[in-house]
Amino acid sequence: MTETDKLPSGRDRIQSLEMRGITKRFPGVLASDHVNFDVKSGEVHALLGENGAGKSTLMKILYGLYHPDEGEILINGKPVRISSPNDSINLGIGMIHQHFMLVQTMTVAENVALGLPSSRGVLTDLDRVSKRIIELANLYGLKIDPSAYIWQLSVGQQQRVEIIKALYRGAALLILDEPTAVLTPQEVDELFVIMNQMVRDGHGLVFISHKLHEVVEISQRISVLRDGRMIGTRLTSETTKQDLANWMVGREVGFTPDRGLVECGGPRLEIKNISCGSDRGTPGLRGVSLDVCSGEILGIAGVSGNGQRELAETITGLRKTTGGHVILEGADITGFDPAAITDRMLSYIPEERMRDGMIKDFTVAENMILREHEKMPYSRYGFLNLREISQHADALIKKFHVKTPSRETHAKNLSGGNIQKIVLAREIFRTPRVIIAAQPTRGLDIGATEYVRDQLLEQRKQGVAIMLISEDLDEILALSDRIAVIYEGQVMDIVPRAEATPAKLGLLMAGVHPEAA
Amino acid sequence: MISDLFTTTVLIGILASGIRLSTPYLFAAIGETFGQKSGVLNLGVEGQMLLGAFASFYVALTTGNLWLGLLTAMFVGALMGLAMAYVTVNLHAEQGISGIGFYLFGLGMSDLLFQKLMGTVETVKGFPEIYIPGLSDIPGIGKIFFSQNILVYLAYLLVPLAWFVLNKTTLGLKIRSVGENPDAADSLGVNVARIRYFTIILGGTLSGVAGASMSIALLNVFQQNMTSGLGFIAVALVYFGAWSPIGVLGGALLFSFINSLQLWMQVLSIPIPSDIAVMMPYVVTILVLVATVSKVRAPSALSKPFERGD
Amino acid sequence: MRQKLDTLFDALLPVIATLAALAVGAVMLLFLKVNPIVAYAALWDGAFGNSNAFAETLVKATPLLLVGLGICISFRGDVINIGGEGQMIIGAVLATWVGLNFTGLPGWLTITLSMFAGFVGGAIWGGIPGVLKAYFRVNEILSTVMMNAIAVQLMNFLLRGPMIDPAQAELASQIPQTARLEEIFRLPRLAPTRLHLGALIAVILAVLVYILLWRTTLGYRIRAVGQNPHASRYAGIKVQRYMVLALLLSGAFAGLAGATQVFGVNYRMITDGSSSGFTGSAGFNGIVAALFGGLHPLLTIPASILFGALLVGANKMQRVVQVPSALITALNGLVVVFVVSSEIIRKRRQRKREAVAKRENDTPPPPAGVGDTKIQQAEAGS
Amino acid sequence: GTAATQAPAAKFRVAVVMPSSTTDLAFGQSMYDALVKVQKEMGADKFEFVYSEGMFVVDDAAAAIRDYATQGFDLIIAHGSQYGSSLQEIAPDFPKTSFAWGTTVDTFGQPNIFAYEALSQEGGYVNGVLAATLSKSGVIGVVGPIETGDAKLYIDGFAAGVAATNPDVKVNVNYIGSFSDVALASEAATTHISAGADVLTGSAQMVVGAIGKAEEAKALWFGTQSNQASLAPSIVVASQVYHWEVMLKEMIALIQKGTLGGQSFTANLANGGQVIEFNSGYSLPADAQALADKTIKGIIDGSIKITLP
Ligand SMILES: Nc1ncnc2c1ncn2[C@@H]1O[C@H](COP(=O)(O)OP(=O)(O)OP(=O)(O)O)[C@@H](O)[C@H]1O
Ligand SMILES: Nc1ncnc2c1ncn2[C@@H]1O[C@H](COP(=O)(O)OP(=O)(O)OP(=O)(O)O)[C@@H](O)[C@H]1O
Ligand SMILES: [Mg+2]
Ligand SMILES: [Mg+2]
Repeated sequence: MTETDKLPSGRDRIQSLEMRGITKRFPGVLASDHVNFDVKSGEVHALLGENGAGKSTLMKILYGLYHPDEGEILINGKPVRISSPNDSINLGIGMIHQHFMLVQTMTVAENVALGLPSSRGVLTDLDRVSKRIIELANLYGLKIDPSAYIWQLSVGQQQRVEIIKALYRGAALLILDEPTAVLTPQEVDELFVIMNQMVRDGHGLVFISHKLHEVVEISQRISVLRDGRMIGTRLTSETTKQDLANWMVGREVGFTPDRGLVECGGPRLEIKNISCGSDRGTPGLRGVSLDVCSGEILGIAGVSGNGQRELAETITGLRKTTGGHVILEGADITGFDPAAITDRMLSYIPEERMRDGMIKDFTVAENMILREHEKMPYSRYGFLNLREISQHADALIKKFHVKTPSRETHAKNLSGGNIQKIVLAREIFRTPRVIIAAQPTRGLDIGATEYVRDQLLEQRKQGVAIMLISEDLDEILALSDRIAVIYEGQVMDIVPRAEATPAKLGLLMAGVHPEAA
Repeated sequence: MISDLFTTTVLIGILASGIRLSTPYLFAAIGETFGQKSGVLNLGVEGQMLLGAFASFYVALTTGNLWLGLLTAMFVGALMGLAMAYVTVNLHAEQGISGIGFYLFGLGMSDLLFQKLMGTVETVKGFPEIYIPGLSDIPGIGKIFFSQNILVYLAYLLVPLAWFVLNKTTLGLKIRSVGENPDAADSLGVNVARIRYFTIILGGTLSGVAGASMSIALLNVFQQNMTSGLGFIAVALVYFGAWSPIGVLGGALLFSFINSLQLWMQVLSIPIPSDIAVMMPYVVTILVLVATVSKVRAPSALSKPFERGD
Repeated sequence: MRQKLDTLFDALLPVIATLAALAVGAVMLLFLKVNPIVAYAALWDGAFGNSNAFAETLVKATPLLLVGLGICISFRGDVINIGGEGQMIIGAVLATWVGLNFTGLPGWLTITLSMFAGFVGGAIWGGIPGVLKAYFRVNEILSTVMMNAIAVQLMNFLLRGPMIDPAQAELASQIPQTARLEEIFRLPRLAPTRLHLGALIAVILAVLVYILLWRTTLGYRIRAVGQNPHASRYAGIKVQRYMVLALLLSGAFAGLAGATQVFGVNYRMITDGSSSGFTGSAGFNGIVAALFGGLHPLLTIPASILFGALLVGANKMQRVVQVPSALITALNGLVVVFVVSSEIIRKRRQRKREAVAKRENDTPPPPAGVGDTKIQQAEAGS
Repeated sequence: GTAATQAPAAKFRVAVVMPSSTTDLAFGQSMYDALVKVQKEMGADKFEFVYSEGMFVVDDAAAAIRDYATQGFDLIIAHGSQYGSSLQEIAPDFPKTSFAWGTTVDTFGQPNIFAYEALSQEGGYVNGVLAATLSKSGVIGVVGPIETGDAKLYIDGFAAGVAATNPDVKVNVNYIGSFSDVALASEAATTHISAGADVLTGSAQMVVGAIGKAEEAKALWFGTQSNQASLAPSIVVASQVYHWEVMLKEMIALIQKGTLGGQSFTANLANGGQVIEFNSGYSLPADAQALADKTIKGIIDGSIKITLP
C-alpha cells in the first residue's frame, strides 16, 4: 500500500466530464456564450484566454458556485445537477481558486478540515488532519506547517494550502485556476511534478494559466476562450507557443525589440540600511541597502515572504521603519506619510491589489483617481470635478484596454486581469519619478503582460527609476538592468543582468552564495 | 464614606450581586457571540429577551410549572430567531436595522400580551436557590457562588460550553469560518445559510432564556420594558469580550460589579450625585477597553449578507 | 415608459412593504376586536388628513432626517453609530444652554449660535467614540451604546441641578426641566402649524450631505476608508482621522436634531429619566430612516417622512380606536422588518433590468489584444 | 344627525394623556383607576373617557392633547409633569376647553388650566413613621428612580417621618437612574438588605421586583402610588394610594358650572385624595396602628408639619 492509497480518493468516479452549451450572463456581460468543454481522467486540459474571457466563470459554474443560465453538465455521459460546491465536492470535483478561498484567522489544519467529517464525531480532529497534511505534503513535496495561521503565510505558501485542501479531499477532477501566478519557477516545477503524478493516478485536471510555456509543458489538450465564446480545442502536441499566442489574441504577436542600454542618470531612490518588522511580529527587513538609478530597472528576486512586501511598504511609507533611511531624489523621506511620498511622484503597484490597491465597491472611475483624488484637476477647493474624473477614466480605459461595461461599473465586477490594469494605468499615467512595481504582471494575459512590460520599459526610457519586485524569474531577467536577490530580509547579492543566470539566482534565492556552494 | 466600601459585607455583597446581575447578560451575550461569530449582527436581543421574559412568566404563572415556562421562553426566542434568520439570510435584509425592527416588535408585543393576558403586575414563585452541599457552606464565598438559582449555574456552565463548541468542534469551525470568510466556507461545501440559521436561532433561544432568567428566576415579576436596555448592553459586551465567551464573561462581571458597587456607594452615603453614580458602569467599561488595547478584530464578514457571485 | 414604471415601483416599494406590514397588523387589530379599516383610516387621517396632520408628520420627520443624514455619513464610512440618542441629548443640552444664556443678542444670532452649539455638542459626543475607535480600537457599537446611557444620566444631572428651571428650583416637586426659551429665540414657524424652520434646514442639509458624500474629496475619503482602510492608507488618506470624522459628523447631525427639537418643538429641555422621552427614539429611528433611504441623503427625505407619518398616524390611531400603545410599537417593528426585507426585491429587479438592457443593445466587444504598439512575445527574455 | 344626540344631558367627555401605561401598578394606573371610579359613579351614559398611554415622548403628547382639544373633549388631563410646556402652548388656542396638568401647582395663570398635585410627602411621612417604628435593625432602604418630582417628594417625606420618629434609624437611599430597570431596582433592594435594612420602600413602576426581594428576605415593604399588597401579601405593611377621583369630581363640577380652570388641586390626606391603605394580610401591631392613625390625624389637622430638605 502506497501513501496515496490511504488518502481519500474518488479519482475513479470521473472518467469524463462534459459541459454543453453553457451560457452565463452578468449585468452588462455575456461571460459564457454556449460554451462546450470537456475533460477526461488522466489528462491535463488547459484553458486559455485573455483577462475577462470567461475562464473563471466557466470553472465556477462547473464547481457549483455559479448557476448557468443555459447548458448542462455530464459526468461519464450522464447529466448531473451541480447547484452548490457541496454537490461538486461529492461528485469528486475540486477547485483551486484564482482568489484564495482561505480563512485568514484560522490555521492551515483548520482550513483543510473545514467542512470535512471528523474522525472524532462532533469534535475536531485537527491532530489527525495535521498528520495527514504532513503526509500529503511530503508525498507531493510541498512544505507546509499545519499549525500556522493563514495570515502568517506568504502568498506562495497560501497557494500550497489551497492545493493541499483539494488533494486532501481526493478530488477526481481538479480545477486549477491560475495556480502558478503566484509561484516561483521552482515551485511551478514542483507543482507540475504533483500534477503529473495526479494525472498518472488517473485524475483529470483543468489548468488555467496565462503562461504559454507552462501550458505547453503540462497539458495534453488546450482550449481557448475569447469573449465568452469557445474558439476551439487542440492537442498540445500539435501546437506551438507562437500558434497559441496568435490564436488567443486573434492576430500576429511580435518579438521583443532590443531594449537598448540606458545611461544611469544618478541614483533616484536610495535605501540605506533599512530595517522593519513584519506582520507576523518577526523581523521583516534586516539592514537592506539598495539604490535605483534614473532610467534603471532594479529587479528584486526572491521567494515570496522574504521581505519583498516589507521593502515596498517601507519605501512607500505604509510601514514604519525601525532603522535606516529612505532617500528619494536626495531627500530623506524616512517616516513620511504615504501621501507625502505619493506627492513626490512615487508610484506603487502593490502585490495584493484587491486589498491594498483598489476599492472593490468604488467605480472604475473612482478607483482611477485613488492616488490623486485631492489634486487638480480631479479636485478643486475640496470639490470633486466629476467631468475631469470621467474623462480621465475613459481615457485610461481606452489607453489600457480595460474591459469594463462602463466607467461606472464597480471594480469588484471586473475580471482579475482588468482590475490589475486599473492599478497599472493609474500608477503609470501620473508620470512618476520612481515606480515600485510588485508582481506587476501577475494574473495578466499575454497581451496585457507585454503591454505592461512595454510600459515599464517606456518609463525607464523616460528616466524613471523602477524597482521591479517579482517572483517570476523570466520577468526579472527580461526587464532588469541589475538584479538584487532578497532572502530572509537581507540582500544576498546584487547581480548585473549580464551576469545573471536562472541557476545563479535560484541559489541566491535559496539563501546560498554561489561561491560558497 | 469611602472606607466603608472595604468591608467584607460590602465586598461579598458586590460579588454576589455582580454574579446575579451578570446572568441575563451572559445568556444573551453568549447567544449574540454565536451569531456574530457566524457573521450576523443581531440588534434585536432586547426584543427577544422581553418576549422570553413574558412567555416564561405567563406560562409559569398559569401552569405553575417553571420548567415549562423556561421551555416556552426558549421556543419563543427560537421563533424570533427563525424570523430574523429568514429575513437576514434569505432576504439579505440589512442586519442592524432588521434587528431594531425585531426589538421594537418584541418590546411592543410583550407589553401588548402582558396587558391583554394579565392586565397588571403579578408575581410567581421563581426558581429557588439551590444550595450545593458542602460548597455553599464555605464561609464568605460559599453563599455567593453556591447558593444561586439554577439559571445562574447554567449561565456559568454555558461559558465553558460555548467556548468548547466554538473552538473544539467541527460545528465551531464552521461557525467561525462562515463569519470570517463565507466564500471560503461555501467553496468547501459548508452550508453558510444553514450555519447562520443555526446560530441566529441559538442566539434567539439564549436571549429567551436570558429573559426568563429575569422574570422567573431573578425578579419573579413581569413588567413592561423590564429589560430596560439590558439587551443592548449584552450586545456591547460581545465587543468587550472580543467574541470570546470567556471575554464576555469578564465584561458581564465587570459591568455588573461596577453597577453593584455604585449601588453600594449610594447606600453608604458616599457623596456623589446619584446620576453620576449610575453612569459609572458605562464609563468604567469604556475605560477598561481603552486601557487594554485588543488586537482582536471583528469577524470579517460581520453584518455582511452572504451571496454567491451570481 | 416602462422605465418610468420601474422607477415608480422602486420608489413605492417601501410603501408597499409598509402596507404589507399593516396587513399583518390588521390581524392583530382583529384580535383586539378593533376594526382595522377604522383604525387605518385614523392612521391615515392622523398623518395626512389635513394640513395640520401633515405638518405634524413633517415635524416628526425632521429629527429622523437629521439623524439619518449623519447615519448616511457614518455608515458610508463603515462606522456603525448607534449613539444618536446620546448625541441628540448632548447637542440639545449645549444648544439650550446657549439659548438661555445669550439672551442679549439678536434672536437670529442666538438661534444660529444655538444650532451651532447643538452641532458641536453632537460632534463631541460622536467624536469621543470616534477617537476611541480610531486610536484605541474600542468598537463603536459598544462605545456608542454606553455613551447613550452616560448622556441620559448627564442630562438628568444637569436638568435637576445646574440647568434647572429657576422656577422649579423653588418648588418642592422640582420638575427636571430647563427654563423656557423666550419667543424670539425659537425657530420660526413655517406655517400656522407646528412646522418649524428646522424641517427646511434638514432638507437643505440633505442636499449638502449628498454633495459632501459624492462631490467632495472629504466624502470620497470617508467612503474610501469605509470600504477599504488598507487601500485608503495607500491612497494617502489618514485612515484614523477620517474614521473619527465620520463619527464626529454623524454625531453633529444628531446633535443638530436635538437642538431643533428644543428650539422648534419643545422650547425647553425636560427629562423623564430616559432618553426617548426627549428624543422620541429619533436617534434609533433615524438609523432606520437612513437605511430605508438606502443610505442616500436625498432618499432619506421621503424615508423620514414615511416613518414620521407612521409614528404620528399610529398615535392618532391609538386615540381613535383606543388600542394599547404597545400595539403601535409592535406594528412599527413589523414595518421596519418588512421594509428592510423588501429591499431584495428592488435589488433583484435592478439586476434583472441591467441584464436585459445589456442583451438588448449588445455592442460587439472591443477588438481583442492590446494597443497598436507592437505585441511582443511573452517569454522573450528567457 | 348630531344635533339630536347632543341633547342637554350630553356626556361629559374626558381625555387623558399619560407617559406610562394604565396597568403599571403605579402612577399611570392610579389615574386610570380614578377615571374608572368616576365613570362608575356618574354612569357610562353621563361620563366617558379615552386615554393615550405610553406618551413618553413629550411632543407626541402635545400632538395628542391638541387633537383631543380639536375633538371637543370637555376636559383633557395631561397626567405628567413633563407636559406643562405643551399645555401652556395649546390651552390658549382652545379657550372653551378645560385642561388639567399634574402633578404641579402651576396653572400658568390660564383660565382654562387646572393644576393638580399630590402631597406625596404626607403619605411618605406616615410610611416613614411606621417604618421607623417597625424596624428592628435600625436600617431602612429606599429605592427610587431619578431624584425628582413625585418620587423625590415621597422619599423626602418618608425620610422626614423616620427622622421625626427615631433619629437613630438610618435611611439609605438608592436612586437607580431609571423608571424601567426592574433588575437594577431589585438589586438595589438586595443591597439595602445586605446593608442591614429590614424595612424597605420605593417609588415608581420599576420597584415591582424589589418587593419580591424584600419578601424573600422577610423585610417589610411600604408602597406608594398604588396598592402593592397583591405583590407580596405577607410583607407589605401599607401603601400610599392616590385617589384622583376626589379632585376629578371637583373639577368636573366646576367645569359644568362654567369654571374651566385657573385653580389648583391638591390630593392629600385631608381631602381623601391620598389614602394610606393598610394591608389586611399583614397584622400591624395595635400600637403601631395607633401611631399611624395619630400621625395621619396630625397631618390632617396641621399639628404635624413636614419639613423637606
Ligand atoms: N460576479 C460577477 N458579476 C458581474 N460580472 C462578472 C462577475 N464575475 C465575472 N464577471 C464578468 O464576467 C467576465 C468574465 O470574467 P472571468 O472572471 O470569468 O474572466 P477570466 O477569464 O477568469 O479572466 P482573468 O484571466 O482576468 O481571471 C468579465 O467581463 C467579468 O467582468
Ligand atoms: N479591518 C479593519 N476594521 C476596523 N478598523 C480597522 C481595520 N483596519 C484598520 N483599521 C483601523 O485603521 C487604523 C489603521 O490601520 P493599520 O492597522 O493598518 O494601521 P497601523 O499599522 O496601526 O498604522 P499607523 O502606522 O498609523 O500606526 C487602525 O488603527 C485601526 O483602528
Ligand atoms: Mg479568472
Ligand atoms: Mg497603529
